[in-house]
Amino acid sequence: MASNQPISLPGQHLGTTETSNVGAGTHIQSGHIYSSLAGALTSSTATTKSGNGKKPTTKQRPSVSVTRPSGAQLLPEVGTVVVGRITRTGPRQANLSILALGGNGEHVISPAASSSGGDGGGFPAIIRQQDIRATEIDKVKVGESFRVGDVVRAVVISLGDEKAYYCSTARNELGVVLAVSEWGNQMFPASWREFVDPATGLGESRKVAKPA
Amino acid sequence: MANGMEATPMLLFSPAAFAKLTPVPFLQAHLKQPTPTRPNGRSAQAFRQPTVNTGSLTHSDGSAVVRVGNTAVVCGVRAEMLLASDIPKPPPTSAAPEHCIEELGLLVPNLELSTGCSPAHLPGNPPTSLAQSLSHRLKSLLHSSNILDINDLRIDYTEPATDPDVPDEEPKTVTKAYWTLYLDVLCIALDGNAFDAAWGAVVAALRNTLLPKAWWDVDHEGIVCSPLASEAHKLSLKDLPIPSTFAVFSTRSPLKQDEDAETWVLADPDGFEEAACKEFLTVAITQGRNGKGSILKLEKEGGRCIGATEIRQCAKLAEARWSEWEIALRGS
Amino acid sequence: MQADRRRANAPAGGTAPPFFATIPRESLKRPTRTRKPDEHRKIFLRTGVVPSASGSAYYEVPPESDHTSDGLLIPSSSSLKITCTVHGPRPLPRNAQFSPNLLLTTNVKFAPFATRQRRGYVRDASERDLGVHLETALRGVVIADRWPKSACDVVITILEGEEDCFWGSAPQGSDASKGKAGGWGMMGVLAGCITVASAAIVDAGIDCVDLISGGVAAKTTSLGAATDGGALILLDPAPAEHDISAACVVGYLPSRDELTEIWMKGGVGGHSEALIDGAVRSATLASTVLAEAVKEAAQSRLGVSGGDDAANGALKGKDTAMTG
Amino acid sequence: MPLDTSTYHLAHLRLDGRRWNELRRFHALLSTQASADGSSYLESGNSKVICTVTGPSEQRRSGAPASNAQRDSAQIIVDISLAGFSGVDRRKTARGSKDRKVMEMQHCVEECFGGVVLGHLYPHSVVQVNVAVLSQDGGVLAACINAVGLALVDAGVPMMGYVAAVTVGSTGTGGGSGGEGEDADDPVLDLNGLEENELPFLTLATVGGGGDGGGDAGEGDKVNVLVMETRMQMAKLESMVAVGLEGCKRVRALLDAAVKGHGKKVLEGKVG
Amino acid sequence: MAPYANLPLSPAELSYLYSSLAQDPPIRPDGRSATQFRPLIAESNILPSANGSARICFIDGTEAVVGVKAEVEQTHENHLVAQNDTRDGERTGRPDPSSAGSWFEISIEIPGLRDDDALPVFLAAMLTEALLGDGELTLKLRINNRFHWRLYIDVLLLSQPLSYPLPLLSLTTHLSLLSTRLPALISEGDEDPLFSDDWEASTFLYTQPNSNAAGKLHQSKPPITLLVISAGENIIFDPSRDELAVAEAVVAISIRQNLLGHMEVVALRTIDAPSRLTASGVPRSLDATTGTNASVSNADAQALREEDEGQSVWRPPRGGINRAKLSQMMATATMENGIGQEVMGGLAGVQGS
Repeated sequence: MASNQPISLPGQHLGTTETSNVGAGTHIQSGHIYSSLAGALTSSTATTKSGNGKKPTTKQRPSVSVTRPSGAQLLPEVGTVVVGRITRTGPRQANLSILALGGNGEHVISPAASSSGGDGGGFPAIIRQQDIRATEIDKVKVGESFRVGDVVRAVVISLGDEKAYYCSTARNELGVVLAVSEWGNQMFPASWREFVDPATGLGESRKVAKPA
Repeated sequence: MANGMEATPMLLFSPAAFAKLTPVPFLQAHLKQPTPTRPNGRSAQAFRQPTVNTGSLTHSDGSAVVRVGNTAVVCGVRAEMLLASDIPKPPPTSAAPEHCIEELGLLVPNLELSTGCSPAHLPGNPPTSLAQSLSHRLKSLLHSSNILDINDLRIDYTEPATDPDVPDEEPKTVTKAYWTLYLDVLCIALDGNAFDAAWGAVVAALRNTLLPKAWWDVDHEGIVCSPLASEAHKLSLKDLPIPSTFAVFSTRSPLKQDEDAETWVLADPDGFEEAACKEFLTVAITQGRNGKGSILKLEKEGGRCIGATEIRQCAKLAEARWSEWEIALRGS
Repeated sequence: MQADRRRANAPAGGTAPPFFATIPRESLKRPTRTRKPDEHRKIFLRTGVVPSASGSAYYEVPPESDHTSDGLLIPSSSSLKITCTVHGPRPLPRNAQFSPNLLLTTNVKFAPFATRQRRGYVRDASERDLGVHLETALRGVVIADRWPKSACDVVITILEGEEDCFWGSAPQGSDASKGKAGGWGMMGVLAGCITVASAAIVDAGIDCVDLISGGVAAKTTSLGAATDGGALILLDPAPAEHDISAACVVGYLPSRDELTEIWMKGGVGGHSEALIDGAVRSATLASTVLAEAVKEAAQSRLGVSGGDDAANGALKGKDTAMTG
Repeated sequence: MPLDTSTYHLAHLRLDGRRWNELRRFHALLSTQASADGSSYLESGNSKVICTVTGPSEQRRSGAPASNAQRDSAQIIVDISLAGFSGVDRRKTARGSKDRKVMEMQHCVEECFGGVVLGHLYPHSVVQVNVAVLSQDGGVLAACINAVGLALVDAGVPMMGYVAAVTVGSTGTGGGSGGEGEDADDPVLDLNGLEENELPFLTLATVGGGGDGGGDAGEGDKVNVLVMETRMQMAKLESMVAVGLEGCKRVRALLDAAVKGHGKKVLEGKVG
Repeated sequence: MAPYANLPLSPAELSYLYSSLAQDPPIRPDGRSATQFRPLIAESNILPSANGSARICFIDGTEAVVGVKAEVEQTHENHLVAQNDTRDGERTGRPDPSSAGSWFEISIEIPGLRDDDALPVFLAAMLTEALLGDGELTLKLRINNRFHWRLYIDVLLLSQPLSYPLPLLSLTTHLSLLSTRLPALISEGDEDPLFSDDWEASTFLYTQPNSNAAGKLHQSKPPITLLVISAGENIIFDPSRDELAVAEAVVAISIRQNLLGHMEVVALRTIDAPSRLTASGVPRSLDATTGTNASVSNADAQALREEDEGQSVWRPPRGGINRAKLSQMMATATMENGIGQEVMGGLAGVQGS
């Protein structure tokens, strides 16, 4: 990233709503756009992607946004693909601790953001039985899909209640990505529903994420 | 990065993500490299360089800021007066002087982690068990190393030859009061191995401490101190005990043969390594005038992976580490 | 007070701070203000000092005059040293209810060695009060509705706090005058807390409407160019230097020209607006330092790949500051 | 200064001019506070008590670990606070570390009303009672009980009847000297603060059984609370209880009058 | 979270309330004008065992009782030991900072909150600094060079804190201090003080300082603290709980009457606006159930919310208060024949029970 990029600070005036669209890291105060972060200021004219049914007037103007120096998204939102570790399984649901955001864990949750006192920290989340697979959801068994310690890729489907986010793995590319066998060995995905321990040759059933 | 992770070729996780998701295999993969290098770039035996600054706190009689890597610790020494008449159970005069400090409780070390130094120790809660155990270990090392001289802390009064009527009735010296040293250690940033850093700060602050000249004042019936810095005296520290902490990382598991397991000893573990390890060893070394190190204290907790050989190696490393600290403390 | 079993405690007999013999009058020098009435002391501010926190900052205001020169053990003045760490946004604490907004909590604590009198480890009323003030100041700045069901802890440790008055002036003064001298140091501390917390929150990447900074102004009747009917409004007063009769702290948002926190007390007389304006000017002075520090940190993090080096650089900066 | 009761049987008057079986000025108000479900203000001589009742309301989600046993009936939680200025000397009452005496009073009031309130009508619920003692001059426990009863009536909590409480003391040393001079030992009703400090006394509360409250009740009255913390001759107990029962009956009439007076005002539209 | 902040108002209700308060003139839910105080019931001197006492009941049912007790205390002589020293004439210890402002002590009890919770601590600090003001009370408490009165002001909130309890507690404290009487001093000079046990001879703590002084001196009075909020362009005094929930800024202003009879500000604090904890509404265009557009990305949704600026749906206010409005608040509070004098005048007329 070029170091001569303009830096904007919170409260810095970036234009009016007449001239620009408001982007990430900015806010509007009586018709004027101000920065709300300290970071690199970017102005993009590529607004065509946001064209689905919105007011047409917003399309022509450039949108200003400010990105954090770390570039990181800090919180999971609905639709965010996350990576986490299974902390508990029960008959109806599996508990997941979200440790990184993005399909490949691009944004690691900083330790400071983890919940205090929990195992390993991270944002607590739940994968309900009916959200594990897309098909035959009534036949899914949680215990045959996840084991404690599995690393799982999932998508946030709801902010949930005060305790946990709700996540789903009901897509091909979602599910267990890393698993350790009962003998403590790293396993390979063998099929869409099985991991195999290379040392013992035994298979264990999982909801396997389709390799990218 | 690739080694150890070939089992899952489809993943494009960044090192940071791997470290977060699977800390133990991540650390193992690093150590398995031809030249074992830890994720923080250090070799297994490498310590972090300590830096020491003293005397920066205005309201302390002695103070120090010690930084070891990303762990930063501030220690302030506050001296207060304990009147001999207030002591409920004075130790017998015959008691060995080296036990006096402990008996009287003249050293009050407290290590505080609830300063926001780490998300695991947020304020608003009572001291965590880690904070309590660190305070206790500091106290125990202070006492067992016998670092302070009770004579530095004693305020004596020689009773004058009283009335001429009473023929010289034992013109003796009595101890009227003791200095009590409050050693408040605040961890400002925590990234593993708080004990070594905290101890360094305590020693540096004690070396920096100036106690006012104090005497028993008959008219006032109390201890009066001189405000002049020129009359104050430093503490004479007997020697310089330095602890070095090691973490033991092992792949040993109940499901495997012990022979298959690999073990590494990591000097001066950082926060990530501390979380991935279960076994720790602290060797406290002191060095006499002859330049020969001697082990003052060995503390070992958790696990059963290292034996006498490894401990001997650690002691050797700790001896080398002593010199590093000595230079850092001398420079401050 | 009952003994805290989780900490090391004072010996059973109890201890008292040392009692000093009187200092010869000629060597008892009250620190004097050498800067102009509308000048701020030098501020040192650095972000990113605690790598394990989401955001952190260190703030220091050294005293104008060096106390070591007078050969006394008792310091004549105090500096102000504050560290702040921000942890979050993070999941809500277990016992908390669902919150649609960011749940901001503040915790302000003096180090035991921060003041002339040794402090305890449990927060006292004045520290809790400071925490409430700080929370009020910050709540208005943070865009809380962008962080649903999450919490954020702002933790401040005051390594060295400003004093309430000049320690040497106590003896003959009547208690009536002493009785109301209380708490001026707290106001300087609050201003520092606001500024340092602002830097740490921005460092943590939490959306804010503005860069809030803290500032103090005081009304004094001590000698000096008397303006405004005998009262002099001073920016950034050091309580050891002046006899303060009223003071005001603000948390100021410079680009919006708004205040999220005002704390004014004392014999304000008719000078309330002058005090607020003074405090705002003081906050503006602090905000230039703040903007620079924040900008520098952002630049170095953008320029250098990975935040570690920047953090290390910041740490070294702190070293030098704390030695000096 | 010890209280001189020697003149009591001579003059048949007490220090404050009352006869041995006379109650102090009794003044009670209901619905003193609009924000509470029920409230009362009670003056008994110079003892002044304010009581507010919240509930019956849903049990709080957190806390209340002991609530399991009480799930099928309403739980009454009493919180008594003695104001710092209520006594002769100012006393700092640190919250959270209430002294044992207050805790005992709270427990006593809870137990007292636990048996009177028809709690089974309100399962899974809580009745929170807050009592603030503004001024203490003897008979604080009795005043608290009377005030709580009124506030519960005001809150519309169904009860088996009024709970009326009173203190009874006994003149004379009441100690070991026993034997001679027994004539001087007479029960006295409704002690004030001075008498309470000096004389052995007990607090007695009864719940009205049937009857129409004020009238000829007494047959069905049941003793609900009897607290005595001073040493006293066994033989005197009976006469004291007898005097106490009589006193309770009179207090009940006063309580009844207060409630009816309040009801009348409500009906006349004078009070919301 | 503070109990008064826990409001069951929906974003739509908040929005409605805010826009009515922001009207010119503001329309308040209870029909009051912007500077009108809620009616209250007050009585003073209700407790025989206290030096001064008062009780106030607001119309919303919140009620407070304050009792003032005075004790004689020895004045600390600054640790000064007048003795000879080899070096100098006298000695001194370090000053005791805790003695500052310790001549009176305010403790606040709020049901359901602990003593050291933020709210009671904050309220006590606010009331204390208003009373400290310019030190007048401290002067009144002085007996002689060696002794002073120590006041214990115990504030009891008897009801749940429905709205921010500061004005209620402040007014009750004011009233109780007005009714506070101290026994008349018989002894003279710096000897141990001796007081007349005749209660009739006692003097009021707050009286005309010297009746023989110039006649235009007014009776000095303890301060009162008023709560003011801003909503839109308006400033509104004595907000109810609902009004607080939509306030952009909440300011507590302590005012007192000086000897010339003018009102002046003695202390001022901003208070955390509970409105910042309210939930924002969802614009119609984003509502998945009604809107046509359930598929907008998070970034677009945020942009839409920003552009709305709280115009069509409720959004918790951001930022603070500007200086002009603050000045206006102070001016209105201290205005001649304004709300401050009106409230004080009203309380002055309260009779003891």
